[in-house]
Order: sequence, then structure tokens, then C-alpha cells
Amino acid sequence: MMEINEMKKMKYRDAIRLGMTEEMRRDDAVIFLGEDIGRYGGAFGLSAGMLDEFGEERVLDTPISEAAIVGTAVGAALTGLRPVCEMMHMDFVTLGMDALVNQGAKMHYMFGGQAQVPLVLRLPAGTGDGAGAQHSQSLEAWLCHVPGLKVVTPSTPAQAKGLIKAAIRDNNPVCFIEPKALYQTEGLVPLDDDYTIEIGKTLIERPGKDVTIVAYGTLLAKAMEAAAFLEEEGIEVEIINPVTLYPMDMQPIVESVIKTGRLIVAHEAPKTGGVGGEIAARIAESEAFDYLNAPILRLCGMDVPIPYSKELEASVVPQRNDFVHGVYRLLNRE
Amino acid sequence: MMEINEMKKMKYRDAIRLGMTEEMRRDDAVIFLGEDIGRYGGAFGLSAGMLDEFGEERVLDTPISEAAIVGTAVGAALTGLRPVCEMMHMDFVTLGMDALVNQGAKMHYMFGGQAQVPLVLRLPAGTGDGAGAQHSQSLEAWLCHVPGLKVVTPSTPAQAKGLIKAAIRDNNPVCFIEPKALYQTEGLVPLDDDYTIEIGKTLIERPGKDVTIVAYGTLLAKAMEAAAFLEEEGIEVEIINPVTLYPMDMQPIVESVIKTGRLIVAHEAPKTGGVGGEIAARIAESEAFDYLNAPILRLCGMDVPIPYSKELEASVVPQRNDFVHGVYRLLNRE
Amino acid sequence: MIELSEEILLRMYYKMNQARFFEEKVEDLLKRGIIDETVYLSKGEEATGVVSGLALEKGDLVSMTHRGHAQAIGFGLDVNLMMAELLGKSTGYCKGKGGSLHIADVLNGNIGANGIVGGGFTLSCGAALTQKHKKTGQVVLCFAGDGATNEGSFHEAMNLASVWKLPIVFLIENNLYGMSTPIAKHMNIENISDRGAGYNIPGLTIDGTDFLEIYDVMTKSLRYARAGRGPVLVEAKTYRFCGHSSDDPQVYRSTEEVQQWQEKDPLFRLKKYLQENRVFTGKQLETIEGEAKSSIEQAAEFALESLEPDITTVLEDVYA
Amino acid sequence: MIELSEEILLRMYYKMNQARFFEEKVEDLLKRGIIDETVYLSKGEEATGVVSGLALEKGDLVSMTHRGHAQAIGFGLDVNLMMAELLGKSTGYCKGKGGSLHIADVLNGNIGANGIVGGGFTLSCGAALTQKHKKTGQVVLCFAGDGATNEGSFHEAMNLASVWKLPIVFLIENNLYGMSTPIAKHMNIENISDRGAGYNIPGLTIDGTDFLEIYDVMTKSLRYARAGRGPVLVEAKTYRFCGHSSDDPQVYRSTEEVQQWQEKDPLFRLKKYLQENRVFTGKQLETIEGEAKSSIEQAAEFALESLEPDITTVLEDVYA
Ligand SMILES: Cc1ncc(C[n+]2csc(CCOP(=O)(O)OP(=O)(O)O)c2C)c(N)n1
Ligand SMILES: Cc1ncc(C[n+]2csc(CCOP(=O)(O)OP(=O)(O)O)c2C)c(N)n1
Ligand SMILES: [Mg+2]
Ligand SMILES: [Mg+2]
Repeated sequence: MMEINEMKKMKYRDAIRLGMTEEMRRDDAVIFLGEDIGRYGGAFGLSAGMLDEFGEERVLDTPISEAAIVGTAVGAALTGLRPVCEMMHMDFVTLGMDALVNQGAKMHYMFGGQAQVPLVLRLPAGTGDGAGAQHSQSLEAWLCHVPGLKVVTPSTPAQAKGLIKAAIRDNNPVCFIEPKALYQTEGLVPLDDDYTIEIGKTLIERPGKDVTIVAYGTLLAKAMEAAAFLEEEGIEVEIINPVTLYPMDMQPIVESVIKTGRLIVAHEAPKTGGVGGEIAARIAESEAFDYLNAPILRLCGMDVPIPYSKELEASVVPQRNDFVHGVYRLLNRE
Repeated sequence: MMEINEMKKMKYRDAIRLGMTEEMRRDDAVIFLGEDIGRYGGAFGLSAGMLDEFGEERVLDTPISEAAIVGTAVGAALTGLRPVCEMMHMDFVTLGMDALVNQGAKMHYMFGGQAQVPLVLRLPAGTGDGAGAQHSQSLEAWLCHVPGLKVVTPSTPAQAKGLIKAAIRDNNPVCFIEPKALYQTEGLVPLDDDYTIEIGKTLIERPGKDVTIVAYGTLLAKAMEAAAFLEEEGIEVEIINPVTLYPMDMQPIVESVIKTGRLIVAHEAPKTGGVGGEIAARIAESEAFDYLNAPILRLCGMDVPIPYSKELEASVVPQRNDFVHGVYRLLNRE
Repeated sequence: MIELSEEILLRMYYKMNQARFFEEKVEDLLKRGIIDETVYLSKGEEATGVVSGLALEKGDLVSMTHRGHAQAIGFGLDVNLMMAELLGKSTGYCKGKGGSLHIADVLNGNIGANGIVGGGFTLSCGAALTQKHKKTGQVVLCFAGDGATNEGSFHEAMNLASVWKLPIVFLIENNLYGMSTPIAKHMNIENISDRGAGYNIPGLTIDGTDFLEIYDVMTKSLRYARAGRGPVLVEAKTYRFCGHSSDDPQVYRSTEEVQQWQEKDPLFRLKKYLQENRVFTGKQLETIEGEAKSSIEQAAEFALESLEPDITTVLEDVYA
Repeated sequence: MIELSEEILLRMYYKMNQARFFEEKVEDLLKRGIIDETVYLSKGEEATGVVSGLALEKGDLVSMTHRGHAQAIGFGLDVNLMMAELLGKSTGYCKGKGGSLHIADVLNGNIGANGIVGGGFTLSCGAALTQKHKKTGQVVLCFAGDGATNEGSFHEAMNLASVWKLPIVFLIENNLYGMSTPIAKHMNIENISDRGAGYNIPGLTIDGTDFLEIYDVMTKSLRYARAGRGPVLVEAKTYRFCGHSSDDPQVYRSTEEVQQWQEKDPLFRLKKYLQENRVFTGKQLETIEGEAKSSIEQAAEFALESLEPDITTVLEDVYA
């Protein structure tokens, strides 16, 4: 870890921009492409001002052509640039899957190690907008099943900055998942322009000894709130944020479960087939298996498309109280 | 179960054609579209002769436009046809994901229940061809994470016929995964044209009491071979084939694990993020958890793109002996 | 030029007013925070949706865009159920599960709005294939925006529709921008109708603020498609008066440009025509406007009074 | 017409023979079961790949198709390493992990063959963007088949390349079939070059069996792109003498058709030109042919003698 001098309070969204901006200043090979990212500043205001600083040659508004955005980024990465590209919503990665999965992810391997594909695919994800079934998905599990890709998701502004910088410096295709519901959240962010978060390293966000919760994205904050509440009742929850979802550093999770004997895994994405299943399976296969005092509990999105009505929408993803009750359940308090 | 009178030995590939043909005779609304399925008879000879019987209006050769194939099928299904469509290789579903996932899978829900999308998407999958990283994938885990889809995969010719017929009669989008390596395998197939295999029902393929193996696709036969071998050593393996991968009928698996206390889950797809993780997680969450005498073992494909060289290719997916050693391991015999 | 009966003109004026009032009511509900989900408005572009809807024959189908309210009203959807859907109510077209982006009435041939730009192209091919297969004689009207024609699905659908001679009329509402991106920055051609040549599909460019031209060209195009001659690509140049979505600062265009287009307001053009040609008296026009307005007021009331969806229904309708 | 120097003609004749012998050697190895993985041959189509490769300048890039051996030889890849790759050997371009469909030499500008039909279109945009960004003055030559131009990625790439004025020449090897599907059943236009109009890209149709026309048009097209004027779409009509893949019964075309095209065999046309114009003597021609042939024999030997990849390397190279 490098020394961190100065910190500044800023929004998650602005922290991503700061990280991108610093990397673009640092390396002329970094370019940024996507729909309406220039003058408009991105659908979520993320890239406001970047066109002015870097010009049209490095901040490229594209036509509405997701397959071309991803494919162009792969081709550019292969030949010496370090593109960052954006899907306006993660749901639209469905249109770029071929270039991402069949080309970008596999080239290094298919070509026998001779080429690199250093690209970052930014994917605004999840619920909270009332945007309905085609604009609210969390599809990280797909990407975590594609050897050759890396998948990361920051949960705080500081992580957002550190991780986007690390992603840009990585020599592989990195899928960078940004829960839209976090864009406006605030936190302290290191201003050091060499501050990065190591890809492939799981973080312990809060130590505890009674129950382990693995949570990422929007659910980290909800789990933290639940933990604070439970602390008052004398329950010590350990909260772990994998940060890199693929390939995942399981060791801290295994160690935590050995300590607590109880595990909750949480994400917004539908439970069936989600990343949580993989984590649970890994624990069930590991040396932690013998230490489990209760079945593993997954607190995940329901197996349903995301409904439009905001009340319905909130009802299909886990909330703070689900964590509280989940912990009670594992401790046989209910 | 209906009465089965006559049986005939045939290939897996021909059983699929027989099932499709019977359904097309039965219902004029069933049409079939894909690349080179007409005069050519399909890349794997699957649809040989179907053009002659049903004509160009029902057996439709398409341009090489996977997004249009899937999208057209969705639109046709929505308005009263029952299309069966084919990706030449499952890998190309990457090009049809938007129409499948954002449209077909969600319409019934997004439209508040007013519409149906009765379509079958046939997906030739897996290794064995020496076809390399872009023609050998097993991507079922993606589809098993999309509420609104059903995902099935037959492992024998009889299942192939019964399941394709059930899929065509189903009122939802059904992804029908066909391991290419099984096309030439033979087995007895009921000729009864009302023979179907219920979607959503897990089958016990072989009873046993010592170890449970859950396997599907190409790995079912390898597991069966291993079981026959182990029987001679007095080890009784119970083999379970989910058949429907999503939504999966877990009850027979749970019951089996309660009985055996040991579980192996197997598939060709890469281990991380595969369907096996979901099965393992469900067991770890279920009442079977307390009966497990050993950690769950996943025998899966390696986390690597599929290499071209046939030797390398075979080395990245489980083989018969992996099952044998897996069983030994769970029984502490090694 | 195809003649417009008085009856058609009456319906046209009524529906175009309805569409305008609908959008203004939604703007109002957005401002008041009563709607705070994602909604795209088509103020200024109502003519293409409404007029082409009136050119359809009974039983024809339509595929709508994310900016689909006028298209829906043109097709004949019920504004009560539309508004209820926008408010996420149980009485909406989709029981509150779909929202503006998924309004649909499939049994009556409206195969839905779409949240995926370009999502409707290939769906329309499928709907048209059904018509061809069942020999219904019906045509599919597929709406899309200028930006949408840069999606791969546009190309695949145009090609397939041409090779299979599918009965579809593609109507591109070219409002000169895809979100904030001006057309010159997202395609290198003057007229989108030029894209027809790549598929041997007739391509036509029309003034999307002129109801006469829209009605004429759409009626003829639908006839062409209905006769089994294959698809037609119609591009209508139009303009959105409002922002792309509710939080669009519109930095990408000048107020002069907006004003210039406001002078071509399709609703005023229609009204002027009706006045100048004395189709209706001033009083009659007022009555039509009043009825349109009150239909929207009623729709808002209906929506506001409707019940929220019961939370226990959230898992229903995943499978048929 | 651009003049062809003797030196270029020598290289052309040598490489076209190499390509032909390469394909025949692979056919032979397939028959003998020494190769039994997926391979697509381009016998009859060698001119487009070889001649356009010779029209490139040093440093230009190329994106190849699934039917890419002649393209690779034209670009200048090493037939030893190609053949070794087809045999899945550790000495191949991809250490046996890629196969024919993924032959590549990225550092030297060959960004790879592709197993995904149409997969190279958008990759080429990216490679061209790099050239533009780095002001290298290099051009990307993107190969594709007729069938591939029906993929959505063709459209998105053409549009993007045009809007961004990317230095790419798209060369469509129109061999009249996409697998078994004749062009009339997969598109409704006479010339694929007509598709340029939808993007304001110049489109040209040439005889893909005529080395003179290919060299001329490709040289000019590359110049145009190199000058920063944007992409060019060239369609070359050609024909595959062999089956689509090794197990193609070829029921979809007549032997007469095949014979007619065999009369236009590009290799014979070139040879005839060289003879008639006395560029080389009969003896010289024989020498060139012999050298080409022995280079392929050597390649086969090299490949056969090379080691299988070590099984322990199978998990290497997943990440950079
Ligand atoms: C596949 C996809 N990409 C991007 C978006 C985000 N988006 C919604 S509307 C829009 C602009 C569409 O432009 P156009 O087709 O011209 O229609 P208009 O909005 O102008 O009516 C964009 C980019 C989307 N919904 N779907
Ligand atoms: C996306 C995709 N769809 C289908 C295929 C299967 N396939 C391989 S080659 C081929 C035909 C391609 O036709 P064309 O582009 O004309 O090239 P040609 O084979 O004639 O050289 C097809 C359908 C594929 N490899 N990729
Ligand atoms: Mg527009
Ligand atoms: Mg071809």
C-alpha cells in the first residue's frame, strides 16, 4: 500500500472521473469511448468536462452501436491503445458480448500469449432508477464465467478511484461494474495520483467474530448499516467485500468463515446463478466447510425481471433489514 | 408417464430431428429457422430432409445474422407462431443475447402477463471437435441466470426426442442445449408421438447409496461409466441428471445427498461461475447440509478458453477417471 | 396525394391534441415528482406517431420505441391504461411492471414499446413473418429513431425483411439527434432513406411535421408492403421540443434551432390547415381540443386513483 | 492501371502457388486424418488474399477471416508456423492453442484470423483507430466474406469507420455463398459494394480472379484510406473450388457451376499472363512453382516433426 496524503470528500461518480482523468493525463494511449460521453458528459454526468480537457480525439462520442464500441475497443487495445469504453447501462452489454467474450477475453490465450488486450469496459448496473427490466440488471455473474476477463466492482468513492486506475493499468480486459445507485454517494478519496486498489484482492471492511457477510456493490452499505445496528445488540458481524469478483481472492473469506462459522453472501443480481452461489460453493469445498455451524445463507435478488414500479423494484432486492434478520436466523435468534 | 409401445435405436441427432418433425406435423404454427438448415441439412446434418417435407415456408434458411434469428423468433412467437431456431454453435448466442435476454425472456413479465413467447432456441455446445475457443463453449450458466428463460439439456437420444417436443409445446422461451459430442451417440427412442419429457423434472439415472453424482450433457455417460467401474469394487454411485438446468428441480438431489452424504457435481463448462456452483450452494443451504460427510466436489471444466489441439482440449474437461478418483477421494480411499 | 376524409381529420386532430396533452401532463407529473421513473417524451414529434397510426388498417401491428406515447395513441391505445402504467399502477397496461418503456397491447397487435434502442427491428421481422405465414394480409409498422439505425439489428432486420419480402414498413423518426449526438456525428449521410439501397428496399424521406405527406406516404407504403412486395423504409424528419429525458440540460443544441422547429409545430400546422380549409369551425376545433384535454385529465385522475400493485404479485408472470 | 514490377509479379506468382500448395497439402493431411480439427480452405480464391497482401505497405495491418490461409500468405506469414498451428503443435503461431481460425502475428500487424463470421469488422475499426491516434500513416485491410456482410457488426463498423474517417479498406471476398446459402437467398442486391452508399463510403466491385484488377483497385483504395479520406469498401467476386469445410457434400451447387469458375482459376490466369507477356520463361515459372511447392513440403515436415504442446502449459496465457 502506498502512502496516502491528502483526501477529499467527493461523490462516487466524480471519483471515477478523477481516476480516469488522472490516467488519461498520465498516458496518452488511454482513450475513452461511448455514447453521449462528450459534450453531454455521459448519461449520469460521469464524464462532464472530460471532452474539454482531452478533446475529441481522446473522448469519442460513438453512434448507438454497442457491438462496435466493444469491438473497436478490443481492436484498439490489441494494437497499442488502452481504451476505456462505456455501455450506457450494463443491460446493453448483451449487444457487445461477442466482441467481449469471443474476442477480447480469449485473444491472449487463442493467440498463444502473443497479444494483450488492455481495455476497461465500464458498466453502470443495478436498480434504483425505476428504469424497468431492460435498464436495471446486474449481470456480473455472466462475466465471472469467462476466463480471460477480470471483473471488479467498487463500493465506495475511494475504491472507485483506486480501482478504475488499476483497471486502466491492467493488461487484460477488465469489466468495471458501477452500481448506478452509488453514483451520488459520498466519501473521502485519496488525491494521490498513484493511489490504486490492487485487482484480485479481497478486503475486510469491518472485523467481527459472530457472522461473516460477503457483500459488494450497493449491498455493502446496507450490510454495514445492519452491522452497526447489530453491534448494539452485541453481535459482531465481519463484513468482506471481494472488490474483484473474478478471479476472486477467496482466502480472506475462508479464514473469516473458519473464525465465525456462519456465512451470508449477498448481491442484487438474481440468486440463481449469481456470484453468491460460486462463493457458497467454494466455501462448501474448502477447509472452512468443517467449521460451518449453520447452512450458508444467500441474500440476493429474486429470480424475476426488475419491475418498473419503485415499490415493486425495491421488493426484489435485499434491504438492510434482510441482513439483520439473516444474521438473527444464523444465530438462531428468530 | 404415458405408455411407451415401440422403440427404435437411433442417434441423438436423429432423435432431435424426429421430435421436431413430429411437432411440425402436429402443429402448423411450428416453424424452424437458422443458418444452412435447409438444403444443406444443418451444419451437423440434424435437419436433413426437413426442407423437403415442410417446404421453404416452414424451414427457413436465414442470412448469417444471429441477432435477427433470435429477434425474429421472439417476434414470431409473440404473435402466434411457435418458432424453433438454431445457433450453428452455442458460442454465437453472444450475438443474440439482447433479443433473448432483454426481449424474449422478459416480455411476459414486462407486459404484465399479457403475452407469451413460445420459442425454442437450439444451441449445439461443447468440446470434442477441435474447433477451438470460439466454437466449443458451454454457456448454459449465463442462461440459468435469466429469469423468464427455461434451460434444458438432454443426455440420451430418448431424452433428446422427449425434451425437444416438450420444449416446443412449452409457452416460454426454452434454451435447448445439445452437446455436439453426443450427436452420433445411439440409444433406444420411443416412437410414440406423444412421448415427451417433462420440463422441470430431475431424473435419477442410476440408484446408489454411497456417493451422489449430479451430471448432465456429455458428462452423464462418463459418470455412468465410472459408476459401472466402481460397482465392481462394491461402491454404489447414485447418478442424477437434472435435465432441466433452469429452473432446477432440486428435491431429488437433496434427497439423494441426505442418503449418501457425499456429492460430486460435474459439467464441461468452466468451474467458476458454472451451474455446478449453484447446485452446490443450494445443497449447502438445504436440509442436506447436515448430512454431508465430506466437502462437495465439483468436477468441471477448467477456467480457460478451450484450446485447439485435441489433446489440450481433452485435458481441460473432466474425463471418466476424474469421476473414479473423485469418488475415491470423497470416500477417503486415496 | 391520398384524400383525407373529414372523419380522419377529426380523429387526427383529436389524437394529436391528446398526444400533446399527454406529454404535457407527464411533464407536469414529473415536475411534481409523482412520476420519478424513466420516461421519454415526444413533444413536437407527435405527427409521425399519430398520423401513421391512422394510416393503418384494422389488424395491422405496431412496434414502438422508447419515445412511444404518440405512437401508442396513434395506434389506438387507451390513455387511461397508459397513464396508469407510467405511474406504476396495477391498472396499467403492464400492471405497473413495465412502465412507459414497455407499454404493449399484444393481443390487439401492439407488440410493445422498447427500452432497447433498435430492439424493435428484429421483433418486427418476426411479427411480419407470422402475418406472412398465416396469410393475414396485415402489415407491421416498426418505429425507430435515427440513432437506432446505427445498431446492428437495423441492418440484420432490413436485410432479412428484404430477402424474405416481409410486410413491414419501417418508419424512422429522424429527430436529428440520438440523445445528445447530432446526426452528423453519428452517421455520414444526408438521408437515412439512402440506407434502403443496401437491401434493395425502397427508401423515402418525408417531412415529419407535415401530416399530409405522412399520411400519403405511409398509406402508400403500407399498401406496397400489404401487396407482398416487401418492406419499405420511410424516414420522417422531425424534432423533439423537449429534452431527451427529464434530466437533459440540452447543452448540445441552440435555442434558435429549437425555435426554428417550433415554427413547424405539427399540431399547429394541422390546425392551420383545418382552419384555412374550413374543415372545422373555430368552435368545433375548440371542442375537439377540449375533449382531448379532458381525456388526458381523466387519464391522470384514473391513474392517480388506481391502486399500487400488490407487492405479493411481484413474482407472478415470470413464466407463462 | 497501376504498373506491376517484375519483382512484384515474381512474389505474386510464388505466393499464389504457395497458397495453392498449402491448401492442397492441408486437404491431403485432412484426408489422412493428420488434421482432424476445423479448417476452412480457400482453393480458387487465392488471388484476393495474396494480391491485396502485396498491395500493402510495410507496417499496414490485416484482419483475416476463417478462410484465411491465402490472406496470411499474402500478408507474409511464415508457412512453417502456420502449418504447425494447423497441426496443433507447440511451434505454431499460437502454440497449438488457436488453430487455423486464430492464426495471428499481432506484433507484426496481423491481428488474426477469426472464427466468428464478421468478427473482424469492429476489431479493424479499433486497429485503425490506433493508427489514427498514433498518426502512423498505416492502413488496416479487413477481409470478410459475402455472408459476413449480413452480420450487424458489418453495419456498425462501416458506419463508425465512415463517421470517424478511419483508415480501413474492407475487402469482401464474395464467393457467392455463405456456407451453403447462395447469395440470392441471403441478400437482395446484386453487388455488395452497393452497401457503401448507406454510409457514404466508396464501394467498388471487382473481378476477384483477376490479379491486375485486384492490385490496381486495392493499391488505390489503400492510398485513399491512407490519405485520411476514410474507409473504402471493395467487393471481389470469386469462387471457392473446394467445399465449405472438410465435410461439405456440396449439394447446393452444380458441378457445371464449379467447372465454369475453374476456367477462371486465378492461378492459371496469372500464369497465362506471365507466359503471354513473357515476363518469365517457362523454366523460370517452373522454378518458382518448385520453390513454392518445396516451401510447403518443408512446412509440413516442420509441422509434423514439431512437438505437441506440453499438457502442463494448458493453463498458461489466460491472463497477460
Ligand atoms: C441499446 C441501447 N443503447 C443505448 C440506449 C440509451 N438510449 C436511450 S434513448 C437513446 C437515444 C436514441 O436515439 P434515437 O434512436 O435517435 O431516438 P430518439 O431518442 O431521438 O427518439 C439512447 C442512446 C438504449 N436504451 N438502448
Ligand atoms: C457468427 C458466426 N455465425 C456462423 C458461423 C458458422 N460459419 C462459419 S463460416 C460460415 C459461412 C461464412 O460465409 P462468408 O462470410 O460468405 O464466408 P465464406 O465461408 O464464404 O468464405 C458460417 C455460417 C460462424 N463461424 N460465426
Ligand atoms: Mg433521434
Ligand atoms: Mg462466402
